[in-house]
Amino acid sequence: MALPSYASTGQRVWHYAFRVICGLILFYLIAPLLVVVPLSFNAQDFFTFTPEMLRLDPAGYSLEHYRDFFTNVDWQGPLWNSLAIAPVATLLAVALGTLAAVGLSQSHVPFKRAIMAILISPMIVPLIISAAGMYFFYSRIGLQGTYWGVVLAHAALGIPFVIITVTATLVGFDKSLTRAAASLGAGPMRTFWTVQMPLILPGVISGALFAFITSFDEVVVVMFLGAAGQKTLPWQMFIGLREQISPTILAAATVLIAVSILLLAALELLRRRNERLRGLTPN
Amino acid sequence: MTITKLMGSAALALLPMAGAAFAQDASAELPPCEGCAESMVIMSWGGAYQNSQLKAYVEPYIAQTGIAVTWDESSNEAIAKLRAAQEAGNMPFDLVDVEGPDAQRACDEGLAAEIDVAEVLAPGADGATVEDDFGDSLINDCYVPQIYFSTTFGYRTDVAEWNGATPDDLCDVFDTTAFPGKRSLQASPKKNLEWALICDGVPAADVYKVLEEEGGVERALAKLDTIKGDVIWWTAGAETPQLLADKEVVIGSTYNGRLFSVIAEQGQPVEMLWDYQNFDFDGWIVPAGLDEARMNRVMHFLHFATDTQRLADQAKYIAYGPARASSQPLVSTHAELGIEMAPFMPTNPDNMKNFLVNNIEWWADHQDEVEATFQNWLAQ
Amino acid sequence: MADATVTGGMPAGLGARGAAATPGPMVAADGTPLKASLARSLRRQKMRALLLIAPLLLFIVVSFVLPIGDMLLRSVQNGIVPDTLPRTVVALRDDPAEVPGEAVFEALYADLVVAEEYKVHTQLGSRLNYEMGGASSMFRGAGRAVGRFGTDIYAEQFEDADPALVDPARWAVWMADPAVREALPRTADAYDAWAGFTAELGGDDPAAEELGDVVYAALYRDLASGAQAPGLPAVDVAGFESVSLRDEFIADDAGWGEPAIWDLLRTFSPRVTAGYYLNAVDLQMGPDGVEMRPEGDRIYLQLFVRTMILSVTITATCILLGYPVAFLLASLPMRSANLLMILVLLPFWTSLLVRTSAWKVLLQQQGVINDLLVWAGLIGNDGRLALINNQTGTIIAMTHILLPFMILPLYSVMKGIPPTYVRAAKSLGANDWTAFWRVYFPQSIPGIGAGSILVFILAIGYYITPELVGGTKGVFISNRIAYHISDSLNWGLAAALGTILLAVVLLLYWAYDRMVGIDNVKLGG
Amino acid sequence: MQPSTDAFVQFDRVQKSYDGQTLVVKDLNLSIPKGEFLTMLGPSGSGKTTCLMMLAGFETATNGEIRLQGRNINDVPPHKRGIGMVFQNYALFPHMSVAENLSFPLEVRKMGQAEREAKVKRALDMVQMGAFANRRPAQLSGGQQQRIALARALVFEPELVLMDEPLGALDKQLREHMQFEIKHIADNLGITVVYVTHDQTEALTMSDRVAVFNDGRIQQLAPPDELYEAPVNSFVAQFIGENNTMTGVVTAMERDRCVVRLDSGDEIDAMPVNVSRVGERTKVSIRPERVEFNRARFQPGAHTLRARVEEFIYMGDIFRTRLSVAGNDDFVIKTRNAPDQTRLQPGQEIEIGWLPQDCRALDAA
Repeated sequence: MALPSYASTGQRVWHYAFRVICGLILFYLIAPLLVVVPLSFNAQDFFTFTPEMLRLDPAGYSLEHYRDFFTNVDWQGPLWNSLAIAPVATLLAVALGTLAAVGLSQSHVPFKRAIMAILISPMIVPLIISAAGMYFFYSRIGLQGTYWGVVLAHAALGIPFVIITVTATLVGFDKSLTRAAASLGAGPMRTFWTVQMPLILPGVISGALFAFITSFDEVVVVMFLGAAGQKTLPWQMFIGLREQISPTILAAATVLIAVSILLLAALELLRRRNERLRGLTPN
Repeated sequence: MTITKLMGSAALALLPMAGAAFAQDASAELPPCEGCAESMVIMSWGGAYQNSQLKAYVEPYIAQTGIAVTWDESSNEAIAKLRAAQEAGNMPFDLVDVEGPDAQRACDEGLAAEIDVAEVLAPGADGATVEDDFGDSLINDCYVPQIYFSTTFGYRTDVAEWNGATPDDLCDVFDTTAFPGKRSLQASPKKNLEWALICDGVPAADVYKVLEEEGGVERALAKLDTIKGDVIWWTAGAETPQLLADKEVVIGSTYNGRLFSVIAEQGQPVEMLWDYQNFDFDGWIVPAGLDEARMNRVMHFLHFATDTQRLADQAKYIAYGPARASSQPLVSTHAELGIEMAPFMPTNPDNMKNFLVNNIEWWADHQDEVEATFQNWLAQ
Repeated sequence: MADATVTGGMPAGLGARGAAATPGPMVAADGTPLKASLARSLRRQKMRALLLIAPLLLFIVVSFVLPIGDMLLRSVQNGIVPDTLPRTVVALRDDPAEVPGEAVFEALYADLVVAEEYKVHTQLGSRLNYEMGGASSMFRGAGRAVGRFGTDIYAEQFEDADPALVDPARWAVWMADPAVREALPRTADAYDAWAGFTAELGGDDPAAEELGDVVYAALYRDLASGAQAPGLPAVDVAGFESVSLRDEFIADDAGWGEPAIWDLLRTFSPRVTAGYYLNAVDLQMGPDGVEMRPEGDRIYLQLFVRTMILSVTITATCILLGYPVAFLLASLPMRSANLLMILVLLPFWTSLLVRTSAWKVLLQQQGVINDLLVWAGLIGNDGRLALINNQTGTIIAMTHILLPFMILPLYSVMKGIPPTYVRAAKSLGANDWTAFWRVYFPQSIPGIGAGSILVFILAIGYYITPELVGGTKGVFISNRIAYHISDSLNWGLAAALGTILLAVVLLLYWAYDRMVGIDNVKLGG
Repeated sequence: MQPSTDAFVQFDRVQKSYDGQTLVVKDLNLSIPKGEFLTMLGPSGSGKTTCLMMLAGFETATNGEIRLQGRNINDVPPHKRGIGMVFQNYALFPHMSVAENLSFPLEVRKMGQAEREAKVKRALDMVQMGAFANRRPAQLSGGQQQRIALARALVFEPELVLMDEPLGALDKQLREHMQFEIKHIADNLGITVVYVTHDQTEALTMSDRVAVFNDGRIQQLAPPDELYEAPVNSFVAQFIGENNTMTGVVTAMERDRCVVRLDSGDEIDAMPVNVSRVGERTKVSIRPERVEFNRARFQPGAHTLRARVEEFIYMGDIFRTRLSVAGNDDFVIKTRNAPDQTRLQPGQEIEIGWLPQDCRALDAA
């Protein structure tokens, strides 16, 4: 993209205009996050930048909403609920998803395409439809309003991500490595744990992160399936936006952004590690 | 009918602790609850209202009994939640806070258990019987009223375009020439239709009669059509206060207690327009089919939470009138701000020059069809 | 197989039988046994693969596919009329009159007495109200009224005729006698229903409780039609004062005397109905077959169209904004591209609600964007733009939320276009634009296709964001589905709308699978 | 060198199909005696790798039996076969160090640590890689990785080692070097090796016997010299070494001699290899180095044909001359570069000759 020395004026103008346009689009992508963070330090109870804040007057800022977030039962309850639901749903999704992805990566799988389509469908079917269907069905079987109902639903929603990431890793996986392990005398279980698993681990972890964030960020299904005892953080935020309009949700939002950045960093590290390992595999 | 009586006594059979122990003076020590569940899930409205419940009697109750209370803020969707739970055969809620019409529906549909209030609730502190003390608010056999509230308007006091005029007539809401700017109204036919008819020239006493006539609802909607383009529709009570504070709207309807928060607690430049405030009740229903331990706990709690003093206490946190006559003399100042609550109470004579009372039975009967028509109108 | 002998002449090492050159017994020339033996040798592999997949497949089927199937069922299920009014439905079959006669009203009376006890008549009213405004209040009213109908006169007259006829204990004996039951079918049916709810709801012994009026009304009808019951005291009911239930119903609500409600009951008597689907596309079942709904009730086609238009608009905006960014990312060196990629991935990874709430703050009239525009002098303070609670709000916020889903597939396709093509074009004399448009752009179209379908699929089913920023004009069909589930409780219609939406999405999903392949979905870096 | 007669590995009527339509391996019968170095040679798609994979257990035979030391191993999973294997791309575990890679099969066999270390060291020393024990595979060059892969396949002392084109990824010089090294190690350890390659030089250099695969069958199984000198069909003749072919019809037939009339009309003598009767079409095959043009050197009884020189190529150790013979423009002869060797000029008319036994009449395919 470097501008060559023979570029005409028009090319130069376009070159920079293009970058400005891209800059604006990227700004559009990131702007909401830039607004939420400062506003979460608002000393007032409304979603507006006060004149004090704009003057950078310290009086306009406070940690009040963070205090509320970290002490109020209304927020701590949902936070803990989210932390109780997401990891279990993730674990379920990863365990079943990885197993199935390994199965799908084998050479002779009958109805592979159909199975794949079914396994990916929770990602494609609109959430409201999934939520409606689960709401009706789980009501019939007594799972509506229970912890396990929400966990099952979230696991189902997270599974496509696990399948996709793990399958992608397995596509790049050199099958002769498992054959080598077998030829050296390792049984299928041992081969899986000592050779295959360490190598597809980045894919598994990245699938797990996706599954986790899916559950941690999910609001539609949990609102239909959950009862008060399963109120999660996004649900509370939705209530915060709809019912209470309390700026504490901005503090919660900022905390969640921080979590996202951490997860993103983790994913990037994994990607690099994965690339290094891949690069190392001779081919 | 005999059946009803049979059922009434059947419900009571589930309440071994009802009766004698409860007929005592409410101010006495809370009697122990034998055979009671150790936790409760309460469905309510969230926000300032839920907070007033928490402060006035849930926290004191927890302090005395040590039980665990979980809140669910889905009273907006109470009927749907109850239906789903009933279908699932798994009732997660012990106590549900609903408005009058929903209570009527829940009772009609068998979603709510019938309660013999005279047995379960404490008599008034002034010795009045439960029936006398609650009076008209006892709208059906399932309902334990807590408060009456009104739905009314708040407006910003700093709208330049109004040139110093302030809306003091309900119909100013419909007058976008004199009072330009966005309005917020509830995305529900209730109250809006009544107001629209009044401003279309129908006497307040005839509103429900006209609504029931052929073309009555359409007439009200036609009146609403005149401001439809200027309306932001809300579904939660907190939206109008936020919209007013954000200057997104200049006038908006909401529950009077929410406006109290904006004006008194948040100090926003907002005033209230009380003309034709619309009264309604809010109170408890108990889901049908709870097991004995849970039912015992709920009844124990209701006895405590609806006595004269607790209901008066609730009014210290939010500007709603206690449903008991005996509580009203005890309402005084705001618990934290020390503000005199009376001027913010819907029952204050100054605020009651014109008012409507929500016709619960009419709405319970007609909500299905009117709601469908209204939502279709809204979606177009 | 004769040429199998080529190896036959070889000296050392070959198995002795190799020389015999007989073909393997299992393999016939037609190839069928070959398939069979192949299948056998593959069976274990297949079983192992399937065993690995089975737990998840089972899990998804139970936790996800069955619920969706359940929803499909609900969209046609209509058990509520025959379940709540079983006697009326049967009686109506024999009465073709526009407004049926006394027999149907008697059946309706018995049904409603029972339904009122179980408190299910209001649900039926709500259900029928979806089809005909006013049905709900008719059923609620009738439910309250059946207890006040003048049927109490029968009990008094029977008691006057013979006190034994109002003795519950004797009734219990009579009703256990098949001969009596056969002679008095209506009475037996009414007694069973009454005894059922007396025991079930009240927990009482029917043999010790005063009988309901509904039983005596049925007895009167049985006896009036000439039935002779062995064992019962003989009563001549000819002189009895009787009450017309038809008149009672019509007195309670004139609607019962009009054909509309009866048409409706006949239409919805079957257990399976297309009514919800008709409703979902603004049609209804009229007396003359399918017809459009009244003007004011037609909203779903409009909503589907709006959902489509908004989704297309959002997809187009995503292409417009996503293409330059993906192009820049694909053409920058790895290190800087990765850095910029974080700006794309960060919002992707940030809670949907966080982003939506941010847009609420940004877009309102006194919000940041309007403030900036006023400050920049682009608009006057009184001309602030309405950017939220309308379609603009929905488009801005949803484009933001879905943009990464466009950028990521575009980027991965563009990354795969070797720079040599554009260089070749330029070396052949193309200017920058021609080289891009004729050479680069066509190769990036698969990325646009993949991204578009993905964005469109996700957009068409969105719920949360339109709900929060869309006002009334910027909402999608999903919001309507949610409304019918949690507010209007019209679950059948919600299921029908959901099924139609699902069909659209599955069609797109199928197209996506054709075009890109499901397993080629890329997720981030 | 002479393998013992009892079969160590035996393929008995083995067939393999992937799709149920076509056979990739058609009726394979093969016995490999203990200690033999057997190479499966063939073009890609000829079924040789499939055979190796079936022996290793990674593919299942659609039909037939594979026996190891007389025991049917069809249903023995790969990890219980105890067969060492060197993979085409080495398949070294990238997340383990060299020592860990080598230690892996020993750990699997629950060997004690001291014993493991000793064996790993011995194996590494054997391939002269003792200094690299702690490296990761990615830190090694291709040749080094190849040695590690070999060491890993041998470290648990299998009696049978399979090698699937193990030298394919190496450059020519390294490849030639490794060929000798592998051969020596195999000889020293006395192990049985089944080696798959598509490189005929490699096959001829290393093997005790070579099985030439084509179209799912063994075309010829023989020691390298016999394969080269006496190919049994035209495929083998063409696949192994360079070869001149001319097509014609058998006109006379004796026990070990026949006459073939070429399509150009010339008649030549040939040795009948797989022609059986007069009138059959045949392809005669003559090795370029068996053709002589120096009359003085014609062997007694040599058959002669007229030829025109088309092209002369100097190749260092040999001269390669393209001739036009009996209508065939691609007839090549090779002559050793010696001081007295004639360098033919294009356009020159010469006479060429060969011994009838060097001219083999093969199938016309």
